[in-house]
Amino acid sequence: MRTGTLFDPIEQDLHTDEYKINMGPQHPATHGVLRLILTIDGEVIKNVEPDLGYIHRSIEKICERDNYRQIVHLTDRMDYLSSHINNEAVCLLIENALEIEVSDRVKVIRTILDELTRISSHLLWWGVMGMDVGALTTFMYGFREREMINDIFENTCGARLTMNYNVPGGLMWDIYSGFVRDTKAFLKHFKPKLKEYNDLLTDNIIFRKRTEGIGVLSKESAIAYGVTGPTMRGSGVSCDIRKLFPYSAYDRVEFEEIFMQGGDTFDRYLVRMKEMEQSIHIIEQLIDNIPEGETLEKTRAVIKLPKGEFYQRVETARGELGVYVISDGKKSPYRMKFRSPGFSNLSVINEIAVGHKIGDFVAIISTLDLVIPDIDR
Amino acid sequence: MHGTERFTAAVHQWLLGMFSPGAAHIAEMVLTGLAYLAFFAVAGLALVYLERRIAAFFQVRLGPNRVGPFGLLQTVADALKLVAKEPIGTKKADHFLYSLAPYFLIISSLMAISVIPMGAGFSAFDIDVGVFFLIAVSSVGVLGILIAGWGSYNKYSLIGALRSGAQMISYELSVGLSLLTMILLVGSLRFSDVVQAQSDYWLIFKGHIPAFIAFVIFIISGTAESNRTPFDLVEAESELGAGFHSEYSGIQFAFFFLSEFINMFIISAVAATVFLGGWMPFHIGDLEGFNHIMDYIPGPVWFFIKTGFIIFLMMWFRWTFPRLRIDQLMKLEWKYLLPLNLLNILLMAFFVWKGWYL
Amino acid sequence: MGYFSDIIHGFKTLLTGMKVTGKYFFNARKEIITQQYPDNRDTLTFPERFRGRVDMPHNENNEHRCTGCQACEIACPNGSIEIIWDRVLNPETGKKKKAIEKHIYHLSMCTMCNLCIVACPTDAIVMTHEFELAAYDRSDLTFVLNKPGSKLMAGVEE
Amino acid sequence: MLDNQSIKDILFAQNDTLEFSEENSAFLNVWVAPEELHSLGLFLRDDPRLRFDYLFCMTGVDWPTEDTLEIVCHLRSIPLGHQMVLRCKTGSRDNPELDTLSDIWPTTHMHEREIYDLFGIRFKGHTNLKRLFLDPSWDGHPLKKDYVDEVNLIVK
Repeated sequence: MRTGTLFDPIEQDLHTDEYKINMGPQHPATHGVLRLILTIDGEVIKNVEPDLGYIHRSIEKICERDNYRQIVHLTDRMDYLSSHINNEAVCLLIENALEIEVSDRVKVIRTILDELTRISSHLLWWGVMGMDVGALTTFMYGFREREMINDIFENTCGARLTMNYNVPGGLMWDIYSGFVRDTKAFLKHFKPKLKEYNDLLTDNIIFRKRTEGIGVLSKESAIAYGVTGPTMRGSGVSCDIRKLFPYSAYDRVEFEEIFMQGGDTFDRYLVRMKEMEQSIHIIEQLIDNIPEGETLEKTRAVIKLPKGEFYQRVETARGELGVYVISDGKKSPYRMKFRSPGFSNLSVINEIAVGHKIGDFVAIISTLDLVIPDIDR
Repeated sequence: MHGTERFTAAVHQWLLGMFSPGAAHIAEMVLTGLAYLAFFAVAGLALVYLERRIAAFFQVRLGPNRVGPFGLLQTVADALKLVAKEPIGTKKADHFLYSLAPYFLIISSLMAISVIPMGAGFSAFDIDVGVFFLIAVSSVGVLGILIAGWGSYNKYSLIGALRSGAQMISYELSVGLSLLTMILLVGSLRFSDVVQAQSDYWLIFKGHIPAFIAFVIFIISGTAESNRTPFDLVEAESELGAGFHSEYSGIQFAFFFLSEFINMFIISAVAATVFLGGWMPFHIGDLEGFNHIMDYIPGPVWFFIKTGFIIFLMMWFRWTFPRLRIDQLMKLEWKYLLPLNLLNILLMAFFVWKGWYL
Repeated sequence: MGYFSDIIHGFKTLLTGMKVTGKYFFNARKEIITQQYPDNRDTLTFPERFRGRVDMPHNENNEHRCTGCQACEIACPNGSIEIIWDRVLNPETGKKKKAIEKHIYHLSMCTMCNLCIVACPTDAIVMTHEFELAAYDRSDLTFVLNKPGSKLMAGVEE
Repeated sequence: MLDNQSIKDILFAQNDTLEFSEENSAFLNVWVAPEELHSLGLFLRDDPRLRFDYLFCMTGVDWPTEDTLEIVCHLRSIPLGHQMVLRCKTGSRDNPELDTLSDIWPTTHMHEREIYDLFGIRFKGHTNLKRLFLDPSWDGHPLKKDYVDEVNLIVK
């Protein structure tokens, strides 16, 4: 029998081991088919390794086969929650390359739909975020408002998720007659709900304790890891493409870029909540005076981009989406690369999750707001 | 003599008329056991239905409404489905422990339910250490969860089970101490005495401030004891899949599921008995007429109304709050509830000593 | 007394949350947002632009508007449209002209992108409002859009 | 914020073997020899006039006609705001190998795995160079121009 004194800690004999658990691809918190291999000591996370590719469809390879008109609809299937903005990225790139100037009407309609998309995406994120920390009811409340936006989309372009409403040169059709009315009705309905959300989740003491000071992403590592979007702005770095490189009608509206300084889970949460307010503000400025004009500029039946390289970026609900095209003058791109926001946001996970518990980890991946098809492409 | 007492006495007489005293006693025991088993099943199914329906209303949905009128038979159909299902477990599981675990939970819940008086003289056995017995027996359930987590050879189950171990042991303290606060007022651990003491005023009114604090603490720690949101770390759907019962299916899963709801019922029943007067009707001071009308409502109805109220409160919590983290859970118990509870006992003792209660 | 004010503040925020959900619970009759789907099939309405599946409308004389120009086939990103055509002799003018034999549509490959509808110069194909598109067999997902014996509507080609 | 000419001047002073081009592109393109890739990367990040601390896009390109593979890194400076493209061509198409940039810009950790997966460029010094999307047993690198897959890739 081993004899020990008070100052000879017996812990040395208690051999503990780290073990691995598999979060995903069918885990309720990984929102899709993300697989994370966690190395865990007790409940504390020591290492996270993402395993991707469960929904890799090789969109970039397909783009090398398809013509430019057909590429647009593929982007619906990347970040399916901001499909309208994805479409716009490709259309803007083609329009800039061909030097087509779309009418003001198209620009304004695109901007309104972008912001509706952003609200809808953030609403889904909010519902799911609540669900991840255990408040199951937020999911239904978030979806209730999202449904109204989806109805507007469905009336505008016939689909609720995979819009494909932007085409090179403008819009597939003009907006439907009740668009302005419906959008206003939505805004009127939505504004008081935001306060309700804050009462239900944001101010809740349990939620605060679960998120404040958790998963802190410092300014430096946010930049080094190439993080974008609300995740980056939660750490206090300016990266809003709508402000830095305005496109469509963003140069003529006034809105605030939301920053938080702490970089923790709660700050990332607040950025998105406040972004919804700003989106409302943007839509309100535009909805009453949609200018008249052509909705579709004439383009050739087969679009061929001039030889060269093009880069177009837009701000999706998750951050900067970059479309990089190398064209050799043919009807399909020589190389097409989508720099997706989720990809770089995921790469930071090991940096911010280590040292936290499993419960925190769920909250952290929730505020990174990952959409897996966006990462896998 | 209350209605329920007359009923049990009549049954007793009838059995004595048919058998010898010894045989009648055994027959009574068997009958009681069967009655409780039936009650267990029915109450469990009803609670599952209620939970789903109430959750739906909180979430602006309709909830189950297809099977039977208002979907009342939905849970019965679900239970039948679960019974008919093949139990699928893991290959490497410790099969003995794996199969044993559900019974621990079921038996502990059944035993706990037996001491609660649902009407005058309407409990399976009324022992003089009733409250103590209930606390002791209900903590056997955690053993079932631990065994289930260990036996099913799944890391998620194991984490869930260990969380549950820590949680149950901590919150047991608060449950016990808050009940103890009320026992100071009554002076007896026998449940029938506790109820009898409330014939004039319910204990929560009788002990006013400390009783109310004890009530709040009991509801919080009771919610934790029955593993419900915001303390549902044991299964923590978004973190651990299904926690300790991840690997269970079919009837074994149904056992876990039912016992969870029965535990909620037990906690609510205890809260109703100790704080809200059990089967005693609601009386206001000297308003003879009002009190007389209240007396017409039978005891068991009162009991179920009060229990139902607490159950509804717990469901309301579940569909509103996010979940705590394991260290916060511990912090809440050891840094907030326990010190408050101890202070509260002192306060209550002082009040009792001074006679400052109704 | 930070300790006690923390507790009181905590309770207050919890009660505010319960007020929100409670409001919905007690107004549950009015607030329900879900639909009872298979029951309300008859009353479902669809926006005009709803994208169900591709179809080819025929008039009462079993005539369609498809000239067989194959614009939709070229526009389709996924190869879900196949047109089998032939040159047939027009008895009136005595000239051979392109006409479709079969307009084959593979729903299993379709992504409802609407590009074929936009590409069609004669508005021969439309998106239906059908949405229950599941089938038990993969072969049920292949449609021949032109009805047997149908022919081109007069005056479309001008 | 520097314009393209000033960036060019600074870089040319540092390394006169670099090739520059602004033709047909929105950015200044800088080609660097493979052996100098890592040192130039460090210079770009750390030089107080340049401070390219934000790598927002990294990808590979296959040029079978020139028998080479290329990596393209889009850089931006968060504090200063200017942008450029760093490009590097590998020696051969069959056995491509480059120095890793993941110790300079950690974000390239995942990007390099993706490029390795889809183009087959190996990065020397990368700590965890495995296939990212595809199965470890996958044969070939799909984004190369001569990749054929008759089953999964429908050619129109």
